[in-house]
Amino acid sequence: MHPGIIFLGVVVGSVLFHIFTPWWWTDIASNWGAMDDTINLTFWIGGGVFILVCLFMVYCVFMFSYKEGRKVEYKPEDHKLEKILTIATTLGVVALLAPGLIVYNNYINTPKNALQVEVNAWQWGWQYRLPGEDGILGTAQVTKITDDNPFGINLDDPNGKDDILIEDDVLHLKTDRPVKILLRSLDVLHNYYVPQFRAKMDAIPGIITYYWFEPNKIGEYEVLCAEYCGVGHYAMRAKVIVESEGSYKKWIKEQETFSDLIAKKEKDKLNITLIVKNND
Amino acid sequence: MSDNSLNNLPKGFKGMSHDMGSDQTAFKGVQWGKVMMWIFLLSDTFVFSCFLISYMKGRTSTVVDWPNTSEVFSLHVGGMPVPLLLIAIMTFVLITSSGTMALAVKYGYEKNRKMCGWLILATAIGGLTFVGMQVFEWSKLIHEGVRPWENPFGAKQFGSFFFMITGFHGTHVSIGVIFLFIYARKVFRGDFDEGKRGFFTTMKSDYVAIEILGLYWHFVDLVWVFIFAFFYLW
Amino acid sequence: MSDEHNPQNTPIEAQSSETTSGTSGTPSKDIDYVRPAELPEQDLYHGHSFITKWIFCQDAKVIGVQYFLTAVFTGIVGLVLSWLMRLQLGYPDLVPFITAEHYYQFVTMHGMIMVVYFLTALFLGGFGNYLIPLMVGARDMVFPYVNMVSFWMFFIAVCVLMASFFVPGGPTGAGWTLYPPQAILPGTPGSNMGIILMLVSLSLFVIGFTMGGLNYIITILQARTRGMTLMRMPLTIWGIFTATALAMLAFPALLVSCIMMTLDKMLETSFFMPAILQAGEVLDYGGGSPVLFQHLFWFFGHPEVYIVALPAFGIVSDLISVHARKNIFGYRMMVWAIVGIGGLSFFVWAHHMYVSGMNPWFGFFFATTTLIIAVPTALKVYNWIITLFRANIRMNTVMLFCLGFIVTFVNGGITGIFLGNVAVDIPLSDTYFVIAHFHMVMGIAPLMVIMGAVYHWFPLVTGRMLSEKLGKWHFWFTFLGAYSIYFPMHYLGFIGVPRRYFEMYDSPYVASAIGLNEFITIAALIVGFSQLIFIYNIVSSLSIGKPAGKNPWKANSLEWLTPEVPPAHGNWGEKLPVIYRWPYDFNVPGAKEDYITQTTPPSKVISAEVEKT
Amino acid sequence: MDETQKKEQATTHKIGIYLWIWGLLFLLSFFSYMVDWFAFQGFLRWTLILIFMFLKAGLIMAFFMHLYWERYALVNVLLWPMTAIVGFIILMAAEAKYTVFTRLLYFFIGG
Repeated sequence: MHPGIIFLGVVVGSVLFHIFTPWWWTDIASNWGAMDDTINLTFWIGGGVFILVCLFMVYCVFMFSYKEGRKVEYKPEDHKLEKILTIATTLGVVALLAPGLIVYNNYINTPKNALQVEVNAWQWGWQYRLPGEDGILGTAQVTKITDDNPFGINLDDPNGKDDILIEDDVLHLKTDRPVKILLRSLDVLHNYYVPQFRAKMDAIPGIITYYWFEPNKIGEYEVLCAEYCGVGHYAMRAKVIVESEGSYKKWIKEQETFSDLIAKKEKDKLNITLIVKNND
Repeated sequence: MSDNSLNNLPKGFKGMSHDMGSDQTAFKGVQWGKVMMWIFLLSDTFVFSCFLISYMKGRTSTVVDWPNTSEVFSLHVGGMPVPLLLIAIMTFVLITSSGTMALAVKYGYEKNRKMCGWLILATAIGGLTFVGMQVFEWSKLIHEGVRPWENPFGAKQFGSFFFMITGFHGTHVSIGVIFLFIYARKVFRGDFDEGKRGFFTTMKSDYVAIEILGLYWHFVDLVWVFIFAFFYLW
Repeated sequence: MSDEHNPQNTPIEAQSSETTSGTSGTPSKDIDYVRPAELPEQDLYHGHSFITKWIFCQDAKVIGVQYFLTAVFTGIVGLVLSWLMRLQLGYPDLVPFITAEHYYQFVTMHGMIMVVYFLTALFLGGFGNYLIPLMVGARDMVFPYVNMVSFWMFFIAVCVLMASFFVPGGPTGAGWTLYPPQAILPGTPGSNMGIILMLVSLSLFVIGFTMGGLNYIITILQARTRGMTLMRMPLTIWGIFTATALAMLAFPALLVSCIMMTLDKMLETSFFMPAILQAGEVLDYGGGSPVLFQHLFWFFGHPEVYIVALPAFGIVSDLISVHARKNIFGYRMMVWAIVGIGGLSFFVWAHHMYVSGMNPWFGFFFATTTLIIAVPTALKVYNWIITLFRANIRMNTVMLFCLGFIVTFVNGGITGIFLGNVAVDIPLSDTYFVIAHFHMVMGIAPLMVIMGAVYHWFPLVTGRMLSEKLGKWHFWFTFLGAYSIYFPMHYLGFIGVPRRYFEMYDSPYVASAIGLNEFITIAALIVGFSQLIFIYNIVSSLSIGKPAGKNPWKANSLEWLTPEVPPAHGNWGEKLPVIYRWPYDFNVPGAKEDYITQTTPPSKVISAEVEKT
Repeated sequence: MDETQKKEQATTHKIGIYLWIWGLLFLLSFFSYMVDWFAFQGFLRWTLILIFMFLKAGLIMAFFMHLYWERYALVNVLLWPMTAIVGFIILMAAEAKYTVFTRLLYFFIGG
């Protein structure tokens, strides 16, 4: 069999695989449809180039296989052709880059009305902190984390007092409201990634990173850690529940604020001292 | 390679395109060993640049105060703190040794064996003095409680970067000193006049080696210029 | 006129650049005139005992083979590790001893071995050492002794790396990128001796490689033979040269990050370590920046990609040209593309870090520079396929590997555009799409070139041909198998399967991917085992292969024109060769044969209408 | 090569030039020390430090390391790669500013 046929088969096979593949991205559940569009655009342009280049190669293989005494072209350079190819490639690249940069510009500029959610990541689990009534998260530091202060909130920061603490890996989100995810890592690198939301960003100890998205489909989504973080990396999952305004409000009411927690701990301490005293 | 022929070549950028377009060598009249040292130094420049860039990143992004270097590195003379006195002397010593090295190269090419040898020895002594003062500086800081992992005056990274960067530079100086002594011996023995073969490489000795050694030594001085500006004066 | 080096006459001015731009402008009336040697003959050390001839040898050709064999050995280790990983992914409970710890150790060692100890060492240490002196017409590398030390440093680095398999805690499992903080914290396998040995081994590799790299660069720049201008060098040499230059400037960043991480581990400095809370305790670190490590690492890491790719580009250009019996199209553009890609590669590193939490504004800069680099790369691809157009293509094993390279490289290059464009990268980064992309573009594509190159140069090294029949079987297994591993793997990434997952459990995304994973595993095993054909071919051809004779491929470049085949120490016998043309004069109109070697003087082929020399 | 040719080599120069450069280096080092002595701050300090630094580095490279007398091919090959370093410096300076910004914002100041 002529090798060209197999190469042709590879190209045709690739295209068919792409068309009929059962493996494709998950249904999008956020506002980042533009990312899917840029991927599709890259597929069209890139795939076109792939097919053209490979088909040209296969054509050459068929047409110019070795034959004694075949007349071979001797043309070391062709400036006109090279110029055309350079310009065409540059145009293609610009066509891919420009939309990409526009989408990225949206990605790094968070809308003003975004709800802030701080995600705490550690080896190997998640917890969340939401701003209270004031809409502002209190400052926090890893070094201030104690049993009484699981998020390391600065005690002298008034903004932190009403922060809602969720010591659980299930996060509830309102549908159709932008969310700004602030990522804080307590130990190593992590990444809060929900495939359906498309967006992702690493959590890095020592700084706070962020990204935003707007969930627009009610449902439950699995969160994956997408940055290698040690042996338990693959098991570091969490859950996001996107729900309607009403059930979200109900959920958030049930959560504990930082001042609740302080009060509770004080009470516990008091009880302990009382027990100790009673025992004396 | 005689100088005459080099002078007949085009100069400047025209000369560059000529050299690059010619056969055999791209750097006309530059010996292999010298090119090797230059390219090595280029690579080493990247090493030191990466160190200094990391230092810049570390220092700028720390939220703990960086110690005031002119106080930390001051010496008390008659009860009065003189900022950066030791560093100034070290700089002075290193530049002095750089100058003697430059002259050693010159005398080497003039085949002035004695002058060349003594100047190399002087350079080596200068280098040794520098390393000695660095040891003094390190022990002073260690005495004051600065460690690679901690720093009583402020940001932890101060100690880490200080010991790492000056240590790496000091290692370069020490290696240079060792080679200076070896080459001083070789010069006095007359290896370069006779073209004696090297012990390891079995290649013939040549006075170019002194210039190559000089390049290395000036590079060490050059790095110090940057460390002085960025570490001590910032 | 004396051609030999003579310090009394003034050799440099005797010929200037005019002669290099075309035969017509030769100042001398003699059209065969090439100016005399600038430099005296190289002083070589000839080994006499077995040890100085074959072990501590100063002959670049032997050192090249030593590098090649050592690198192939590490490559086989890496291959076996990849099987173990694939077994775990395809059939999670099949092999009981693969725990999560082991899996991550395999991932790490596989990655590091393949990128640094296999591909880099093979292309630059192996092919570079063997081909550079031969192709530029030098007797040997300029510093044979340093060259020997370079290999032994590499050898020690490999030993240290392999030793880490046997220390308590095993090798590091930090991922080949060795990102701190996890690389040196207890949550990662091998975070004690393993990571230290890895960092030491890398530092030794860098030191050893610097010695070799100085040799390659200076041999190419300063020790070419008479008539060999830079623009007459084969593209193989251009690729290796640029890659070496990149290595000399990029490895320092790796060295620095290794030193700093070693200090972080051993002295508890805080270069990369911020305040960390582990197991309820705040560690003694504070104020460092993990992102700094990533910047340093990728400042090395991206040029490293091209350190692997550029020699492959160069070699494949030569192979295509020789076996298509046609000059390479757009030689000058090819050279400038290689140099341009090399230069640009220092300004694109952070496209590996789009979701790393660096300054978000960097995304714009790095996406732009990354897509700019796509232009010269695409031009190289066009030039390869245009070279095939109206050629006379020998469909032998070497050419098949070249075609396989073009298909896989174009595929991987285009998925690279996905990942370089920041908005597209965000959903795809850290998924199997990335794995598939870089295996296709810097795993399979360079491997195609390596294998093609082995089939091409084996006759030169050993004097015997490899079996064509076995070679073709080897090619089809390798190419089709590897393609069917990595092409479908991209689609795992679309589903959202993250990389470095020991097991997916019952995530809804992967239920559909189980079958695909099994298929990929089987394909990987087949491809791996089909390399036995290759090994058998090599071993058996050493004794029963058809004797190659001189220049079996009818190539033009210098390495085939040595007086003895395989070339002896000193390469050229009595007199160094003299070069009159570029190495791509195939099927020149008016010439009697379909090739004109580089050493053929113009007067011998008066009738040939050579356009370029 | 005989003795006369050696003398004309590009690598041998009059002793005066070395002494001059030597003196200048001392002077410049003294100046940069004075920057600290007089405790100049801010923009002025940085300008002076950098000017003296680059002058010193330039003198050492140009005259002590003979780069001034080398042909442009070598000079360019050595200096162009520095653009990569310059790019790295600029980007890392921006990165450091960003790091300290987020640290202050989220760890200490808030808002």
